Formats: sequence, C-alpha cells, structure tokens
Amino acid sequence: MAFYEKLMGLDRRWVYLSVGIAVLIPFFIPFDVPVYTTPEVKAVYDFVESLKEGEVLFLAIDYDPNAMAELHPTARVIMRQAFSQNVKLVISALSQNGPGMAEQLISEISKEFGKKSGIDYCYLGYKPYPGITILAMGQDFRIPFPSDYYGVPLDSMPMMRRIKNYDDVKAVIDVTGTNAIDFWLVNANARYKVKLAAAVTGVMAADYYPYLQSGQLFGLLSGLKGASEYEVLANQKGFAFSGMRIQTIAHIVVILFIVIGNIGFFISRTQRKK
Amino acid sequence: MPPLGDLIWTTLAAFLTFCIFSFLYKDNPFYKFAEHLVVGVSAGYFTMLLYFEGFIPKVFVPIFKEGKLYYFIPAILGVLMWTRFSKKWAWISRYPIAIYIGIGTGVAIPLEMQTKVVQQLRASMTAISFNGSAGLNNLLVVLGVFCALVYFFFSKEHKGLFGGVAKFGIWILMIGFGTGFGLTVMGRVSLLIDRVKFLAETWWPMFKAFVGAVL
Amino acid sequence: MRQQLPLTIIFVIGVFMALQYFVPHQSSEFIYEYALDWVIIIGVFAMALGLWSLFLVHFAKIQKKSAGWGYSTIAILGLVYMLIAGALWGIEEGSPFMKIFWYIYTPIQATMFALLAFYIASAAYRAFRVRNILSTILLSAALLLMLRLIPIGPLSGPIQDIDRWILGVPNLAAKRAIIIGVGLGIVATAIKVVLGIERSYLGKD
Amino acid sequence: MSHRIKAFLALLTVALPLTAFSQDTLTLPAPPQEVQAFDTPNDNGHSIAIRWKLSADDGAGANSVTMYEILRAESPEGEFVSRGVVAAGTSTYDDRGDKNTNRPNYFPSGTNFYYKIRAKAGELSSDSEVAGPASAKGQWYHTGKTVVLIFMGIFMIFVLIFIRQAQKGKELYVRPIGGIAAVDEAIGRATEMGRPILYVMGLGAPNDIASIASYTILSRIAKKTAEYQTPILVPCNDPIMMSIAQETVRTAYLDAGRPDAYKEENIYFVTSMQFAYVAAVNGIMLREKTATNFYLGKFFAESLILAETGSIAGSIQISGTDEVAQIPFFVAATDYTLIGEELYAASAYLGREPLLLGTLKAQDWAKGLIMVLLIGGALAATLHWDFFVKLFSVKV
Repeated sequence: MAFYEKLMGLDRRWVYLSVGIAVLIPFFIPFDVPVYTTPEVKAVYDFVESLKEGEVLFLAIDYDPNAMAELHPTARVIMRQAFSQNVKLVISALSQNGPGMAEQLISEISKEFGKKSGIDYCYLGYKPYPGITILAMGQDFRIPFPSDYYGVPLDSMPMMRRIKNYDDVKAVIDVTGTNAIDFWLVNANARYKVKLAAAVTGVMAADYYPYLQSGQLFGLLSGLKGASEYEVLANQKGFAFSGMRIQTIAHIVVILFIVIGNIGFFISRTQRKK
Repeated sequence: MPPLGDLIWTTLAAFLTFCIFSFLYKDNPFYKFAEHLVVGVSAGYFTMLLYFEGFIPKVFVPIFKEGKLYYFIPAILGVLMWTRFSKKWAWISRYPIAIYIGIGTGVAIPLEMQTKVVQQLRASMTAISFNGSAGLNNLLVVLGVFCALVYFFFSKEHKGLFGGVAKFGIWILMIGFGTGFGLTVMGRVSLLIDRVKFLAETWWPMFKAFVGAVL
Repeated sequence: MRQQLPLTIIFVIGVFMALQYFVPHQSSEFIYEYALDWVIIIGVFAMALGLWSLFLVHFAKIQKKSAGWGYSTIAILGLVYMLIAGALWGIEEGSPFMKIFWYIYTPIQATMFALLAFYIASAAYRAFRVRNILSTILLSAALLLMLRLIPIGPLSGPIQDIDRWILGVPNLAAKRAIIIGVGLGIVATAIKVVLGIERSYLGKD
Repeated sequence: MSHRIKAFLALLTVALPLTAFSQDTLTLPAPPQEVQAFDTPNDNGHSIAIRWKLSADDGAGANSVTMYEILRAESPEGEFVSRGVVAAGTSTYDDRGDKNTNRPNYFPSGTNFYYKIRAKAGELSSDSEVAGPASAKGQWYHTGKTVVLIFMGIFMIFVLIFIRQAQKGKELYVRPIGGIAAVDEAIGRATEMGRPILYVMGLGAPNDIASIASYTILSRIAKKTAEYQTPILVPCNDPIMMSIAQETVRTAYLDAGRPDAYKEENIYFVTSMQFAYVAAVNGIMLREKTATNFYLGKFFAESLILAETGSIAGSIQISGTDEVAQIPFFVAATDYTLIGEELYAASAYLGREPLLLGTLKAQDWAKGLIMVLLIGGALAATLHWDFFVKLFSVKV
C-alpha cells in the first residue's frame, strides 16, 4: 500500500491511542502550553491588578455546586489575586444552594493569606429575591444584610465602617451560572452606575458579548477557558489551566489527524489523475 | 491504608472502566462481561425506579390512600398490556397502545406547532438593514433560513434558480453541522478527562497505598 | 371492528388533547395531568413485558448453552440482584441497591460516554476530507470552531471573532430552518396518525 | 488606651454615621397610585393580576423606594396579609396560588379580594389606597395562543386539499432523497452477504413523534426483508416500543405473504437506560456482524457511538433524526443521513401511497407560507410595523 494510502486509511486505533496519550500524559508530566489571553479577560485582570491596598472589590459568587467545575477556578483566582494585594473583599452568594460552597472557598483562601472576616473581607451570604437584594444594596448593604453570613452585625465590623453601598466599592465582579447577572446589569450597573464585570459558564457566554460591546460589562470570562486565561495572567496556574491544557492538546491531535487524512487524500487524487 | 470497603468498590469501578475502554481495541470477554452486567443491573434499577417512583405514587397512593378510584382506569389499561404475554389475546393490547399514542400525538400537534414553528418564525422577524453589523447579520440570518427551507422542499425539483437557492441552503446547513461538531469536541474530551482523573487521582493513589501496605 | 375501534379512539383522544391545549381552565389542566398519568401508568405496567422479553432472550441462550451463555447468566444475576435488593432494602442512598448503582452502573455509563472523545476524533479523521464542496464546508466550519482552543498567537483574536459570527449567523439560520422543518414534519405526522392515515404501528390480523 | 475606652470610641464612631444616616430618610416615600386589581386573563382561575403606577420617589424624587409589598385582605377594612414583594421599578404583580384546597397556598376561585401596595424605602413605607373587589375566574379559551390555532387550521386545510387531490389520482413529483433511495440497495447487500439487518428505533419515548415516524419506516423495511428473506434484528429501549415494533413487523410479514418467516424473538427488549442499551447494541453489531444498520428516530449523545461502532463493523448505515444536535454526527459517521424533516417524509417516500404524498405536498405549501411570512416579518420589523410582528408572538 502506497504511503499516501496509509495516511488516508490509518487504522482507527492509532487515532484512539493518540487521543488517549494526549489526555493521559499531562496528568504525569506537567508542561506549559501557551494560552492566548482575550482582551475581555485581560480587562478584568488589569482592573483587579490596579487596585491599591485597602480598596474594596465586590465579588459575587452567585452559582450552585453544579456549576462549580466551570466557575470555581475563576472565583478562586480572583480572590487570591485580591488578597495578595491586600484588597478588601465584600462577597455575596445569591444562589440558593451556593452559600456553603462559597464559605468553604473563602475560609480556605483567607486562611492561606491570613485574612480576617470583618477586617479584610465581609461575607454577606444569601438572601432570596436576587433582584431586590441587589437593588437594596444600592441604598445600603445593611438593608438586605444587617449582619454577615456568620451572624456578625455589619456595624460592628471595622472594615464596613466606611462602606455603605456600591459607591464605596471599586467594582462588582459577578461569577454566576444563573440569571443573577441580568439583575446585576439592571439593578446595579444601570441604576447605580457601579462598574461591572461577569464570569459566566461557556454556554451562557455567547449571550453576554453584546453587553461587553455596549460597555455595560467592562470584562467577561467565559467558562473554563476564561478561567485558564486569568490563571495564566495571574500566574496562578491551577485547575482551569491544567484542564484547558489537555483540551488544547486533544484538539491539536484531532486537527492533526484531519490534516493527515487530507494530505493522503490529496496525493491519492493527484496520483489517480496522472 | 485506605478503608478496605472503599478500596474494593473503587477498584471494581476502575476494573469496569478498563473493561469498557478495552472495547476501543476490540470486542473482548472483558467488554462482554461489563456489557451484560450493566444490561442486567440497569434493567433491574429502572424497574425498581418505575415501581417506587411510578407505581407507588401514581397507582397505589391515589387508589388506596387518596381514594381516587378513577385511577383504576389507567391501571386496567396497563394490565391489558399484559395480554401480549399470550399469542391469542395479544390483539387486545392494541387498545392501551392506541390510547398511549393518541395522547402523545394529540399533545404534540399544538405544542410543536408553537415551539418549533411559530416561535422560531417570530424569532427570525428582526429588523434588517444594509449598514450596521446587527442589521446586516439579521438580514443574513433571514436569507439563510429562507434558503435552507428551500432545500427542504420535497415536491419541487431542485433545478434552475430554485436549485441554486437550495444549493446555497445546503451550504448553510453544512456550516451549521460543522459548527455543531466543532463545538462538541471540547465537551466530549472533558468527559474523558473526568474518567482519567478518576483513575489517576482517586483509584490509583488508593490502590498504590494498599499494595505498599501489603508488600 | 378490531381495527376500526382503536382508530376512532386515537382520533377522539388526539383531537381532544390537541384542543385542550387552548383551554387554560382548571378542569382542562386536570384532564391534561390525568392523561399524562395514564401514559406513565401504562408504561409502568408494560415494564413486565420488557423484563419477560429480556429474561427469555438470555434464558434461551443459557439453556441452549449457545455462544456467550456465561455472559447471559451475569445479565440475569445482575437483574435479579437489583430486583431483590430494591424490594428488600429499598432504593434510598446508602442502600445496597444504590451501592451497585454508584459503583457498577455509573462507572460503566460514564466510561461509555467518555468513548465519545475517541470516536469524535476518529469520525473527524474519516469524514473531514476535502472530497466535495459540502464536505469542505463541513470540515472548515468544524476546524474554525476547534481552533478556538488552540493557541495560535496573533491569529487567535480574529478566530474568536469569526467563530462568534459563525455561531450567531449561519449556524443560527441552519438550526432555525431545521427546527421549523422538523416542526412541520412533526405536526404532519401527528395529523396523519390522528386521521388514521398512518396506522401500521397498530398491526392487523 | 484601656480596652474599654477603645471599644467605647469604636462604638461612638460607628454610631455617628448611623444617626446622620437616619436623618435624611425621615420623609416618607410617596405612595403608589392608581392601583388596579382584576382577574388574570387566560389563567386556570386561581390568580389575580395587580397593576399600579410607580411611587413618585421611585427612580425620581428622593429615589428612596427599593421595593413594593403587595398586601391582600378579604374586605376593605379587613386585616391585610403580605402576598409578595417586587423590586423597585416594577409595577405589576400576579397574585397566584394553588388550585387544590388541601395545599397551603390554596387560592380560592370566585371569592372577592381587596389589594393595596406598600412602597418601602428601608424601614419606612407608605401604603396606596385599597383596590378591589376582584375575584379569580378560569377562562375557557386562551386568547394568547390564537396564532397557533390559526397556523394549525391553515395546515389542516392544506392537508385536506392535497389528500383529496392525491385521491383523485393526481401524479405527484417528489425529489429524490439519498438515504431513502439507498434503502433497497442496503437491504439487497445484506441478503447477498447473508447477514442480518439491524434496526434501532432510537431512545425517544414510545409516543414521541420521531419514534412513531420510525415505526412507519420499520413497517416498510420489514416488508422488504420479508420479501428478501433477510433476518431483521430490532433491539428495543422500551417495552411499549418493543410491543409496537413486534406488531408492526408481524403485520409487514403478513402483508408480504410470509407470516411464517416472522420471528418474534428478533424483536426484543434490551434495557431502558441509555448507555447500557448502547453498550449492548455495540455488542450486537460486532457479534452478529449486521450488514446494514438503520438508526431512525430520536437519538441523543449516543448517536456517534452507534455510528462509529457500525462503521468499525463495516456495515452500511442509514441514519435519521430530528434532534438537531445529533445530525452533525450522523452526517459525519454514517453513509446516508435523513436530515430533520426528511425523517418524517421517509414513510411517504417508501410507501408512495397517495394520501401520504398528499400530506407531503401540504407540508411544502406550509413551508412556502412560512417563507413568505419570514420575509414579510423581517420587512415589517424593519419598517417598525410592530402590530404585524406582534401577531406572531405567543403569550403563554
């Protein structure tokens, strides 16, 4: 069988083997794959990077455990970046069974950076009716959240003394798999002019690009890909990066086989024409 | 030393994972074992699910607990299906089947007409213009839907202008299929990543610890 | 008579359920929910036919000791175990029934699903050849979408924008046309069934 | 400074802004105006719709209103109970409840209720006048769905016209579809090789219309396998589909005049769960070495597994589904694919009975009408004839 016919008619099992290797190897040999960072992710990274010590960022962890695989890496990398610059965080969890999961992430990372609740961050927790909660926080965080997730009144927190509503936060970053982002857009960004960025699941991302173009969102992260770009920017290569690295290699393998198949096909067609 | 119970069950799960993966090489006794095992287990699982979450709440409770005797009627129809056990009386099962199909088709006519035809048509009615990207995109979408629908015409030969428009329609469809294919690769690869993660990060450390402890 | 009565039943029920869709009144809602219960209940009882057929197929193999009868015994054992375990110890979390579900059914189901990662690669290798216009379009659209995940430096920006456009325009048009076509096909087929034009599924004697 | 003094100072600094804070909201927010309560149209008789004009201090004025609370009572002076809360900027609310009496939020149909709206700004609030009486009533026709009824009516007229035309023996041209033309050749190949044919009806529900279309195609293919004396294997995913498939094939063999060749054991139940069923069908393909595989009906993620395994086994594969997400995989991995609507046209193509071809013609006319409406609608939207576009929106 001529060489080119082999290319065209490779046994499937070579394809399977290559895919298997492409997915297995990265588990054992860590190596880097360049990640192209899109401007909408860089905008969020640069903004958080520009925050000085003591400035306040509002991080909304509005997703349930079922969207954790795609969104937890984003919440984690943004929180670590903010804490590493001693930026203070106000954190909400406006989705029904998300508060416990968010609390675990906060305690894990606050322990890592030695950050204290009430001084370096304030975890507000969950209240039903996200629309009303987001709107009321525009007046005063204390209206929907007189006390934080742990039951400590906001007024007794040194950090919250100077923080009344969105005017006292530099920006809101909403990490969500639900329509909470629509409430942030209407009830916070439109009504109180607070700077807003979003990190949504891959499936939702396509619907929110128009808000990026219109300027209502100053940044947008889409699913695991957005998280991996952010991890590369913040050089905290974690879960998202390792996941995407395998995806990249697997896609390269698939494309390689398409190319090989077509090369064989071209040669065989030119041969047949002779 | 991992708890023995967990180790055995996790190792069984890993073994079955390898059995299914072995099918990639070729059909072999390990795959046949896993296949027949899952056929039996899944049939049993579904049956008990139907019993506890189908029969009890929908037949037993309404009739015996809530006294809704009119729930006897569907139950009798269900029993009539059992006439298929005998060759002679199998024709009686035609009645429950007829009712079963009748309900399904009746519900489908208005529902599918609304969700698949009217609402998709309404969604395509957007302002079109020749300048400005939004307007232009809407125009291209409307033309794309138009040409693709022309391709689906059955009773008109695809010749001449009609044929040309239909050809453009199948091109649009092919772009849609290529997009569908390209988008799904990432999802399928992540399924494989999860399985390899289970083997490499859940099972293997546990297994290695056990082997280490034993040796 | 054996043929005519079922057809009239289908016509009456079909027309009634179609019109019921337009009646929001509480009694119409009640009938709709009741009819759906009928469908579920008939399905529950019919499962006995399924189990019987499954049992016959595998038991025949075991009896005749035909090829693969050992595997059939495993299938029967799996089935019988789940039936007994479910009946005796219930199907809540932590029961032996669910133990089998989590450690036998779920790994096999997840691994079968994961086979798709291999098959999507081999299907792409086999199918995406520049044979004719159609396969070239299919191939290029798929490639453009797959390139989103490949770091090709400066090219990645334009690729992202092209993909967004492809998703928003041609892909949207194709999906809408197919869905409208399918909608018409479904309504036509349903009408044929209700009018009794399509009746082969009822059988004859 | 001793601990106590520091704490006292901390308290003082905290208290100051608070007092200042409560100073500027002493003035009460303006109450909502023109509250109306009426029976919600097109409902099952257990909800009342409430509309009102926003308070003057909502979005304007002191802009202090954050939410509205809807209060209900049995009589104008009666005791008002909160029925729900909406964010500022909203001026409508549907007070809805359950239809059966034993449920906690039972909403009686036909009883009179009185409503008032409370505009809230932090702890301060002011109430509107009382509106009512209003009572919930169930409607017998959903006016919002009229456009669907019209579409159904037009479609029915097309069907009746073209069926009568077909019955009058009018010849009807139908464009060739690759997958359907290949059916005879595919069955012939199986006969030559002496290998069985595999027919998979998909993983949809037995009364899914895609499954029903699959039964009609199975009936015509079974007639051919009866004539060609080729065994046909039909592994089923649902007991009712199994029963229907057995009836369909038995009748096909009867029509082909070979009732004795019908083997009921070839049409059997495998299991109901998706991937266990697929694992078994993979085994059938490779062990029975089926020469031709048909995948016709509703398919989900397993479509590519079946198609790839079939091509490994070297079978000719004809597929067809209305699941838009799975068509790309059938197009890539099987020899012929019936795309969406073509699945529903297959039985007319294979049977060639006038009534079926007539319905096909009706489908084309309906498609023509939709294409005209499509262009018309786009123009109407461009020229802002919103009344035309609104005709096609369904208010559920």
